[in-house]
Amino acid sequence: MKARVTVTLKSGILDPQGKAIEGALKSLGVAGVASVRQGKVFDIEIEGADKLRAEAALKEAAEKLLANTVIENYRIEVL
Amino acid sequence: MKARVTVTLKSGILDPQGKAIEGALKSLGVAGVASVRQGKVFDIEIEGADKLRAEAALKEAAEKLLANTVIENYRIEVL
Amino acid sequence: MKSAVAVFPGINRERDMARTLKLISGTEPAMIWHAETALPAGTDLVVIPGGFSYGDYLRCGAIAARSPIMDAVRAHAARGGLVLGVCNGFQILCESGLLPGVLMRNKALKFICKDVYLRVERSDTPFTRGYNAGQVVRVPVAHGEGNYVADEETVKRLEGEGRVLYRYAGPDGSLDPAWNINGAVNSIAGILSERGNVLGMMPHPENHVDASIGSTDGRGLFAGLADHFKRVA
Amino acid sequence: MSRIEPNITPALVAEHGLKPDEYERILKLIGRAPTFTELGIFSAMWNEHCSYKSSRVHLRGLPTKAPWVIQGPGENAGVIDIGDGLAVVFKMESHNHPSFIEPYQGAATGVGGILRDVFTMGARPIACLNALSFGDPDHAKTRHLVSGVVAGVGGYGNSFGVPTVGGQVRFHSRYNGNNLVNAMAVGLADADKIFYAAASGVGMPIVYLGSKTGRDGIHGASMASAEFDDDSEEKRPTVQVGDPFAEKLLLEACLEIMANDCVIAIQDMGAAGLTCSAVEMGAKGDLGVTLELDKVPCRETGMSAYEMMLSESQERMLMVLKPEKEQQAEAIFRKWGLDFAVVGSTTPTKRFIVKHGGDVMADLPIKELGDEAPLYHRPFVIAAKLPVIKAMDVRPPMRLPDALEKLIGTPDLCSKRWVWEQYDHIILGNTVQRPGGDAAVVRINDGPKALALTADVTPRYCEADAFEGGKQAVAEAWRNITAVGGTPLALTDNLNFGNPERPEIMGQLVGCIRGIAEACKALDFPVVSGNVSLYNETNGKAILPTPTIGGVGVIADFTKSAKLAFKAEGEAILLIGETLGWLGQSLYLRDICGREEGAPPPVDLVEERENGDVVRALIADGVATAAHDISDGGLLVALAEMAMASGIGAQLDAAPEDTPAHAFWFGEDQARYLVTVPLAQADAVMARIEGVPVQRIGITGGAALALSGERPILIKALNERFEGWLPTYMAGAA
Ligand SMILES: Nc1ncnc2c1ncn2[C@@H]1O[C@H](COP(=O)(O)OP(=O)(O)O)[C@@H](O)[C@H]1O
Ligand SMILES: [Mg+2]
Repeated sequence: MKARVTVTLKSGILDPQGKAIEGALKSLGVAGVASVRQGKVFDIEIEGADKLRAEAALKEAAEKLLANTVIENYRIEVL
Repeated sequence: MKARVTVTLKSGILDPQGKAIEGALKSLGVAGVASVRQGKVFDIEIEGADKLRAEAALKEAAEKLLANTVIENYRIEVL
Repeated sequence: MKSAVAVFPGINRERDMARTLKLISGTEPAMIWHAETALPAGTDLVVIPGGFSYGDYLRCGAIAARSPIMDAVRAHAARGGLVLGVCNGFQILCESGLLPGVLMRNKALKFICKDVYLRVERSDTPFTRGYNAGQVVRVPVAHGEGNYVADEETVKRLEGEGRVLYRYAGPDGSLDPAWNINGAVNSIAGILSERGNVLGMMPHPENHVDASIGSTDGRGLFAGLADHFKRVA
Repeated sequence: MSRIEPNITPALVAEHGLKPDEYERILKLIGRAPTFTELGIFSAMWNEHCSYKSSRVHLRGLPTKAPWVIQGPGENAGVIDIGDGLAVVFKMESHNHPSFIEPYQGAATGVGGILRDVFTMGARPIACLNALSFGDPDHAKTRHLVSGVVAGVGGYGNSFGVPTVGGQVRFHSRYNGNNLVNAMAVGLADADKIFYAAASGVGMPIVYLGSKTGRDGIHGASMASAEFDDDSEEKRPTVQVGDPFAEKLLLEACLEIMANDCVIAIQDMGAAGLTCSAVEMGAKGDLGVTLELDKVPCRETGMSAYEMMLSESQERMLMVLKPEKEQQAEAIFRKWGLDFAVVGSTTPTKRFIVKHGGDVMADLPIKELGDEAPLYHRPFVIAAKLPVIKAMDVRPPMRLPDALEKLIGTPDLCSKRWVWEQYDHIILGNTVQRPGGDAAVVRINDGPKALALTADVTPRYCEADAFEGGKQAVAEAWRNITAVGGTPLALTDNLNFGNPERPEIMGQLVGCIRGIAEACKALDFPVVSGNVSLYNETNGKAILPTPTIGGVGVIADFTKSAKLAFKAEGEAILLIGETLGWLGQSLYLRDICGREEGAPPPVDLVEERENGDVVRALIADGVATAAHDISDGGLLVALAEMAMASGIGAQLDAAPEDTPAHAFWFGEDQARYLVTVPLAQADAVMARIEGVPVQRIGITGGAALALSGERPILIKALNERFEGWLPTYMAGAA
């Protein structure tokens, strides 16, 4: 089973990366960019076919390792 | 307008970070994880309401900067 | 040797590089701000130093590679001018298309600062003429993303054309994964462009030019370059 | 004041960490109830961190003066004169709580904050150090904290471009719920171009520089603000995120406008950012300050006055500019891509006025905000002295070689290479002695002058006897500088303790400060800056008292500095200082015998000074071929360190008959050094040393440490254990 965990910064948390990329896109002349925030995706291959179990495992993975829940949110999708 | 650009490593390109996370998840006892690959997402706020123009700008952003197309693929979604 | 050091926001080894260039060539390099569009007239060597241009955000070197000054650097290289990129400079050269491949995160996923041994693969280039082929030199590395990766085809070409100039090795020159500090393919530490005038390398020869600070093994690279330009002149 | 702000209730006051009597004090001072914004301002100014209300009366006892001190405590950092028209600017600061919540960002922003303190004064940072204390290695959180903190310290310093050249790493279960991250920065400036915080002149523009303001680090109390409703589903974190890239730009821009003579006064925004910096600039200059918050560059929309005044967003500065230089300064900041905004001006009124959206949100007497902060003479009890443990009463549970091999691989004594290899310690090209020696040695420009830098404290000694422990921390820093040939000049301290409202904790603080003061006086080693971090405890269990000392010394010619590695085979090893075999609180007693007991070794400061002066002279004269001070683990551990650093072993003489061997080799008597000298010179050197105990204890050579009557201890085996523990531990499951 394929799954994706997307980890993004909570709103209000400073995103130095996003800020720098935003500046670069503007100076490259890409039109209309108002703001950029960067996050991570983890494409995870899960064994077995039990969707519920996979979701539980992914939640555990996100909480324990993939996201720092002090400053980040995460979203799980089993594809 | 909100948009998201997702950048992932091309298959075949080694992903040391993904590998390390995979190992860490396994040693944390998260069940069933077969493989992990890490990528990036960019949440971009685009000015204006013209979806086609926004898509063009995002494609330009991805090609010019956000992705290194030697090793990465990208996907654009206007939300 | 008239050299120019490109300075991007976040670059932080430009002073180390300028000091070394002055020490060895006797001439102070010009410091060129990233927003400039031209190099000083008569520039022999362009150096892109180490550091964290744009914080290394997005990908190392990615944003700097798209600065105005890089067009001038590309034009300089197209004319056959010499370009040296060290550490972040190597990453910028790869991102700007002047060198093939990319630098990924170190195998151990940690920043690493320590002395390493490099085997100099050939001595018949301006960047290595200060050394003998097969010579082993000790210089420091200081990077988090120096793991050189390229597709098989590219690596084959680099090797076939003798464009790998520096490799991580043991003190005796032996190649063993244990000495490959960051996991680079074929232990590659530095590569040359197709035309032989652009070198990118991860280690910092500019930090080992003073015996009282540790070692003088890095001198050869700069002394060789100075010698090259003396001959050309 | 029409903007809607919450009503001030006793609960809200308490949430701001203000005690009822402190609130009464506010009412008396301003003659009315404060607004919400004003309450926030008071809470920031009067908290322990800004006001030092529990420690101030005691800190006054620290010696802070010497002919070479340009600026003592009270500014962003201390400043000392090192000759040749140059000054060294340095300070240490803690970021303990943030690093426990979010180790990477907490440690990173700690480094960022201390770097800012140093370059605010006009100095270019040339080195960083860090002293880290973690919980028991077996505790579930420890590995994660070590990994994050070390990555964070490195992540910030490496990117900023300053070498991190020294520090220490300790483990103890008392830090389980409260690790310590103490970061020190050292900068170099022209002695006649130091910049200060005091504003001068009325009607001068106050300029905001650096990154934009967001809701970073606003304390939990601010949750009461009505404006949080739109995303209240997200519990707002109080963690700040560092941007070393922005800080590097800020450094270059600040130094550039200073060089262009644009600056009257400058203050970085650290804890309680805009509030503390603006108040300090005004109060120090005997001026009022008016801020126009509508001009503050914000990262987020809808920020209230309260939030802007309390935000701890990083990489920001406040400056009073020479009005005629405003345009030039702005151009420089724009070039570096940084925000620049005139956000206020100085006034003659001595009032601190904050305006927002046409309303006056705060109007307070500026001097009183700082000067009238509560000052506590908190009750304290000094703990009773612990019994002295007699060496005779400690039965060695194993043979000497086994004990050494075990000790050298313990968390406290093992090599910290895994840590410092993640720090760029060579950038700037001036690191003469890298981490792994006694003090780090950093060349000044092209030399020959250099600095010797170290960070030290032995918390278990402080716990056992605060006064002696405080003395010892200073003495050890002094000793480490001496051991590389440096002349100790001044220090910065970082006093980490538990809850000062408990008399026994207060007793530790008072005792340590007294000990530090006594040692500083005896060693001519004044305190020029520092930081106090209290309330380091969880569930009523405090950390070990940890007064970290950051020492700075100068070496006239760095090519003559000494290293700890044995230089050659066949040299005489001299032990300087008296060895009685003090085992109380030693690592031998703790880690080999399993006893954390007894009085710690006393420090005789007269002896300390005499012994150190002898060693420094031997190094300066080029007689000593290697030098090392003896600290944790005692004589045999120090010898092992010298052997491992060189690959050369030693043949050691038997312990003197009147001292049990294990106490001789592992006792932690203070004020001791090891030096090596060519064999032929040994007698002459010993004859020349007068009035200071010196004995020859062996000869270098071979591949092992050879103790009489014991199996040889192979250097290779020692090295494996020494280098092995930390990487193996960190490779374990997360
Ligand atoms: N966190 C750290 N960062 C950099 N260097 C460190 C750190 N911890 C320890 N070191 C280095 O390791 C060496 C040994 O440290 P330590 O045992 O505390 O020395 P000492 O006993 O001389 O004070 C020193 O050179 C010290 O600077
Ligand atoms: Mg020492």
